[in-house]
Amino acid sequence: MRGISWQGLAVAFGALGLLTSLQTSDDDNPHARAPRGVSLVVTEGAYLRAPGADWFAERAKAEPGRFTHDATLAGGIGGWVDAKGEYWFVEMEEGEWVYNQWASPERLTAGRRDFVQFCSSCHGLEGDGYGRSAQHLRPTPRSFQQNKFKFTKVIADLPSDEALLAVIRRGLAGTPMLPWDLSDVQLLDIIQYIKSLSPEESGWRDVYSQVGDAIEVTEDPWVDIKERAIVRGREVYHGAASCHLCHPGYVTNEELRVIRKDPEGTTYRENLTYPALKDSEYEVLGRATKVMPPDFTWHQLRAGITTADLFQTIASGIKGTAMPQWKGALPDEDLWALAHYVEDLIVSYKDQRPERSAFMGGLRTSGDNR
Amino acid sequence: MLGWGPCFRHMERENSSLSVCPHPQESDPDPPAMRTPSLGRALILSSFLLTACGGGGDTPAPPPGGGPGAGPGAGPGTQAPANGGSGGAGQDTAPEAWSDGAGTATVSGSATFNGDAPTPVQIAMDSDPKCVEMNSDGATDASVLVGANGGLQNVFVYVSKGTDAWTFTAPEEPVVLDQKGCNYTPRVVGMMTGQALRVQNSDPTVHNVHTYPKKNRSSNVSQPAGSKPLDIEMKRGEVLVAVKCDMHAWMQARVGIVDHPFFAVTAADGSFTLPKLAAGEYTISAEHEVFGKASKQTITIGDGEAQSISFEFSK
Amino acid sequence: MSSDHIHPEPTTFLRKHVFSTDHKVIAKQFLWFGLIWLGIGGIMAMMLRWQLANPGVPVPLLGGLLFPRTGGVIDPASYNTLFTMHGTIMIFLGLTPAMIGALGNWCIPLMIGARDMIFPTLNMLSFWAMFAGGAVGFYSLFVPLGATEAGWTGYPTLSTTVGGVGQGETLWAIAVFLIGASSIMGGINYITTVIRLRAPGMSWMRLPLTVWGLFLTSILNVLFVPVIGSAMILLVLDRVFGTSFYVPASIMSGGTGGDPILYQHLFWIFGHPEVYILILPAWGVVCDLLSFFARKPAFGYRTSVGSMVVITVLSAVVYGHHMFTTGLSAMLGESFMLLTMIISVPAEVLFFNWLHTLWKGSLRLTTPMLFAMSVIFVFGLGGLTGIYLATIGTDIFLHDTYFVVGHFHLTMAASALFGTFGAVYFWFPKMFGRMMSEKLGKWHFWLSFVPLVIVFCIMFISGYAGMPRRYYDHTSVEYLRPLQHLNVATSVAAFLLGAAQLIFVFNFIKSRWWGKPAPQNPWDVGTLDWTIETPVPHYNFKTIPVVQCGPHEFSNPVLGPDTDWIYQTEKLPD
Amino acid sequence: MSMLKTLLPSFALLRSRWLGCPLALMLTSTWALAQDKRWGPGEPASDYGDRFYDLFWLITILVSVAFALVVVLLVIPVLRDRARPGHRASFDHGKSLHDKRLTAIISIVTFIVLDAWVLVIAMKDLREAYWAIPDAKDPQTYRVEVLAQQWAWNFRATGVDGEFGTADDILTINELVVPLNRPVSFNMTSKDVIHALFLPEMRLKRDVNPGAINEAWFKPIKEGDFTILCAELCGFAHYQMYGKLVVLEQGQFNEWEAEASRLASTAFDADDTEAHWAWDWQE
Repeated sequence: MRGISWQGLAVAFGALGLLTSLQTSDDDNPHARAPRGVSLVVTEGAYLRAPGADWFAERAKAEPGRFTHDATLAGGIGGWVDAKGEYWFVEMEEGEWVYNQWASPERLTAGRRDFVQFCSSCHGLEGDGYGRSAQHLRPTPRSFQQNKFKFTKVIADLPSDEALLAVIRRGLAGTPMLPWDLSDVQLLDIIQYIKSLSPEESGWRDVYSQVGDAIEVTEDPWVDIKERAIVRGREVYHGAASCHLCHPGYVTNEELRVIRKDPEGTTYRENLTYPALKDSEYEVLGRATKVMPPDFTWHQLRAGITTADLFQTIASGIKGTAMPQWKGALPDEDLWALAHYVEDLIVSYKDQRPERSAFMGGLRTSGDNR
Repeated sequence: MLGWGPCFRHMERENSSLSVCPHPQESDPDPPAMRTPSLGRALILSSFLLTACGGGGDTPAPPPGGGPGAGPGAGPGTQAPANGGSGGAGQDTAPEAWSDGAGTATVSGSATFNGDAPTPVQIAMDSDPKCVEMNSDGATDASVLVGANGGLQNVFVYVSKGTDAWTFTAPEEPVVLDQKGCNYTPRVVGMMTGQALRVQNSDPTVHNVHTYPKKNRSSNVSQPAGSKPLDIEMKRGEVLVAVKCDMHAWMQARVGIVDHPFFAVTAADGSFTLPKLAAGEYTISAEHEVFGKASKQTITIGDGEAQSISFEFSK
Repeated sequence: MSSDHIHPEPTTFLRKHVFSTDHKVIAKQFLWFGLIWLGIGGIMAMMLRWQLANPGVPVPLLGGLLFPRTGGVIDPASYNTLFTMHGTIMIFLGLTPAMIGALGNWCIPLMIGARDMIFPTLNMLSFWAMFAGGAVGFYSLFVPLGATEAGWTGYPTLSTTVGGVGQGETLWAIAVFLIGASSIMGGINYITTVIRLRAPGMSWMRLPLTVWGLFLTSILNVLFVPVIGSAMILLVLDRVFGTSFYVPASIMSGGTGGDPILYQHLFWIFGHPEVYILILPAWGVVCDLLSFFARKPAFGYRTSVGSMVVITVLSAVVYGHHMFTTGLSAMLGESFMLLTMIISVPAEVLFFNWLHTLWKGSLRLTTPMLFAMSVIFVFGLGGLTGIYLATIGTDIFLHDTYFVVGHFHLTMAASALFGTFGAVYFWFPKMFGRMMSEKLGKWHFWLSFVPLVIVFCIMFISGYAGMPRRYYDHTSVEYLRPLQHLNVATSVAAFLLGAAQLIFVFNFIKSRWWGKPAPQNPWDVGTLDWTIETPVPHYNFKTIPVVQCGPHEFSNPVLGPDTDWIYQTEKLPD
Repeated sequence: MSMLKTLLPSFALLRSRWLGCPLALMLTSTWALAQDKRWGPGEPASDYGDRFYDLFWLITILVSVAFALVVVLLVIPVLRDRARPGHRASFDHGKSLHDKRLTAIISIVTFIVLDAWVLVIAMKDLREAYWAIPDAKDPQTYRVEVLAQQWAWNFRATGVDGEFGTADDILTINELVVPLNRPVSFNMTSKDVIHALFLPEMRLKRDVNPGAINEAWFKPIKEGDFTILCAELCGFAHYQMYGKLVVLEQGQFNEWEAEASRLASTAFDADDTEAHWAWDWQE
């Protein structure tokens, strides 16, 4: 050690310390945290909740060699066995058997790397939603520690890999969430990683979570009678479903009274033709953000504007927001009618400025509308 | 070369099973994931390991080979893996089933509000004429109800510590939360984990039932007039889960979920009773939807005794 | 003073061929190193063109190997890595060693009559620093998250941790720093050698123009490469130690902290001279080759030298034209525009001299001559299109479009590359003692020249039509979709250009070992390097020659009708 | 097309499995795309857009003449002065006063014709158009704050009250609506990396730097939908950072602005302070 100049070392370290103190890391702002000490390796695998037996039955048709049903499993309950060893049927509590998916450390590492490379600028290096590009951004990018996803179109608590994949592939229109040009392998690895970000006992690490696919697109009963669907949809929208409580009402006060069969002289909410700001479960910087239900003639819908997309979104609801699940609450044909009606609103008035101002202006100046 | 890039100063991550480069094994002998024992996790791990590995490795690896025959339930005994199966090790004795006759002690008391009772705010229900109709004499905000002598109504009082020695069976019958007159009745309810919360719509209008839990899964389902009642399950204890109807923004309820039957909601005068407690030491907590938690009370009670405690809330 | 500059001939293999201090061995090392990297960079270019022509289609042959996770498709991040590393490799690891390292090391001592570089060990270090830079750069391709994706310009804040936390960018900066160190070492060596070791009688105005080009390049290297070195150090500090030289706070919290524009200034203070660093040796070579093969003295030797000197001086003060859209003040913008326009005057003089050299010559259209003449063509095309980019009015639209890509490829890439090819074909006989095949050389020339002009001329069209550069997939934007046919055409031509280089590789390797043995002076040229035997002995010159005349005394009537050239060591007859 | 065909080395390649398919794909896509192909940037839609067009083609003519001259002077010796028996090059070092004068004259003439001419026009353009930022106090000026991020454009307009940082500010992502025939003035900054606002039809391009505010402006003279692109490498999704610019005639624009303002105030959450990112307008 004699050859080392200790003074020199001290000066060098002093200079390093000085340099490090030069930084303007703004630690109060979670968006501007200095991205250092970022690990790109995941050393532990994760067991993540998988969808139920129905899903396996479907998958078994696609991959017959891989999934086999074993009736003797679980003391006679019977379960699916995955030859690849990715999915496992295990007893979580006495008598309660669930499917789990094993994400290996290698797979999570691959997903982590792609996540850091592709997703972290908005969703944050640790998936908490505090990326640098996410500051001031509304709607906020998802925090993957919250395990809620708006537009996956599933009814279950959590979306399946396929449902998440569809969202990432499609992107969310009108937001910086792009349609991603990545391979399925990459995206599925990223998805496993995102799922593994669930805190203990929540999300995909929660034994009670139900995982499901996007809601099935049932047969459209109005396929040849669209006009009737639109009329019916208009009635449901302003009647049984009362969509106008949050979304704008697209009728005059008098028309609404007729649809709702209310007595003469009934009045409705102020600004009936405007949406109303609603609470959501999505938190940023420790407080819940609010979301605005879209005006279909004005705002861009995030998850597609085909009739099937609209049906799925209405039926499944939008997780974490005021938009409830309608499947089961209304018959499917009404949901389809609603989808047709909303699609008609979009096609007729969105970005059709003269038509829209004539339509909405007509509603607003009809005299009986406050 | 690999070690010196962004790893120069690394941040420790809390609550994560991801390790930090470059020496995860040495620097973190007790991974955070293992510090909080989780029943579910322990079961997963042990069932995997007992069936497939037959022993513990250094890392919880998936069952090697993953052959179709490697289903669970085949192996003998529970063999905890070297570092993965310590989940249940924290508990000394297994809890035994609670029998109703075991407890004879009673804790009663009251919740009071210090300060002037807030003036009730009028709710504007005019977005839905049906609601206006049902509340023709006007509706006021019922989040804070202060009774005589400052007694605070709708405080959820429950035993937060001291019942670990027993397991309890949830009652079969659900707790009913009714949507009536565009309000939830009762406004605050308590229930046991595993018990169903039955939400019914007695109104001629549509509501949506939106729960805002933190530990349980949230749900949001619409309930048009005349719909069937809706059963919501909460599998984890969580005190004061908000239930809201987003369509009628004033409609709110709170649900307290605990894993035992020792809870109560204060009456109009702020009083409550927790009967049938066994002798022992308990911590009793109280929470109000607006004023939050009151300071906890710890009591020691003997068989057949009756004790009285009080909680104070202020703005 | 210079005559006894001798070091003993090495005996071990290691000292002879690996850690050699002999300028000739180092020149060959640089040449092989540069050619291999040019090949790697070229393959990257082919993959880029593949992606642009067929977005999302798996790359044939290489795809499955290089991008297994995407099934052979180049994903957007890899695409960015590819064009970033293509630029870095071509400039720093391809052209710099092949042009400056190899050519400089070979030509300077031999053409000025010296026995070696003045600092042989520094010379060796220069190569190995370059090698280390190349190794680090290559290694950066394989670290997690891959190599840099911030473009060869590496603009912060994209190149800081704001843009990506992978180590590739850090390694890239270190690689550029090392290569810069190599260039500085080489530069110091070249300058000192030219000043101190010129043979007796080799006055400044008797230097071959190749040496002038290399000398001026070295001056630029020594002056401006340290600037990018410092820029890279700051970048590494920002990335590794968390300083914020380049990372500002957001404007909503006052915009304090670092300044990303600082880097742009530093980078382009180096970056614009870098263009001339690469092109000046090529110009020198072209001046010489035109004269050699037109059998005519280089027209206006003094004005050529003067022009190159003026360009060297001006190159430092025009860099702002790279930053017209970054937010320069109007005064700065106009000043840089004016200065940039002024730099075209010396370039015009050079063109005038080149064309005049050819006029009424006796042209021998050998492969080196063809490449030299093609430099006039491609540099003419590239230089003239520079006027669009020097003019802010047109630059506002053309900036960062394919117009720029076409422009700088023609000026700095194609010109320097064709200059290098010309030089390689020309000095190959002296270097390796064998002739390169002229037939294959001409095939190589025509199959390179025509597709090259097509490739970059289409880029002018697509740039004018508004196609931004560094786009992974132009068909994603409606506005750009009708331009895809241009991309496809460019790519077809680019593949031809790439395939043509295989001819060169074949010719080079075949001639190196199995070529026709070269005579001592196959080109009838009088410079000092051709006065010595082939292969060149360790000490180059048994006795240091005495220079009696200039390098370009071709077709001098005093030589009589039988010969049209004379060695520089010979005295012109009266 | 015929050019492409001649460029193909051999149709034998088409038969090989590896090269054949992609080559066929390229040819067919070329043919397909040729249906709506474009060779230029399209008609300008801003009042200074013609200046780019005029200057570009002026330079093109000048440059073409110069380049043609170079090629001719290059080709003539190749055709005429090839080495052949009995032919000897003329001996000329170019040192005479005549040669020096010629060099000087040609340099000066080309500088004046090629450079100075263009320079004068360009400076005039800069002062009169590109960098003549309109007065923000003029009510005619439509002001837009641009906040770029990876990989989207956030736009903020004042709304009907004419002030930034109020509830009725119109916030849009990747879509900008501006009035026809009124100067549109930008204040731009970035959250993360450097971007560049590129409106090709408007002939506008300006970098958007983090930590500083850049200004730019244009005056749309055509109604319709136009393109917003990013022209500075900003990460791997650079190519997806595009948006739509909508130019509306004043009447329609007023209607749009009133409605957008109204909806913006509905969506305004006063407590969510982090979402309010406006800054004081800088000139």
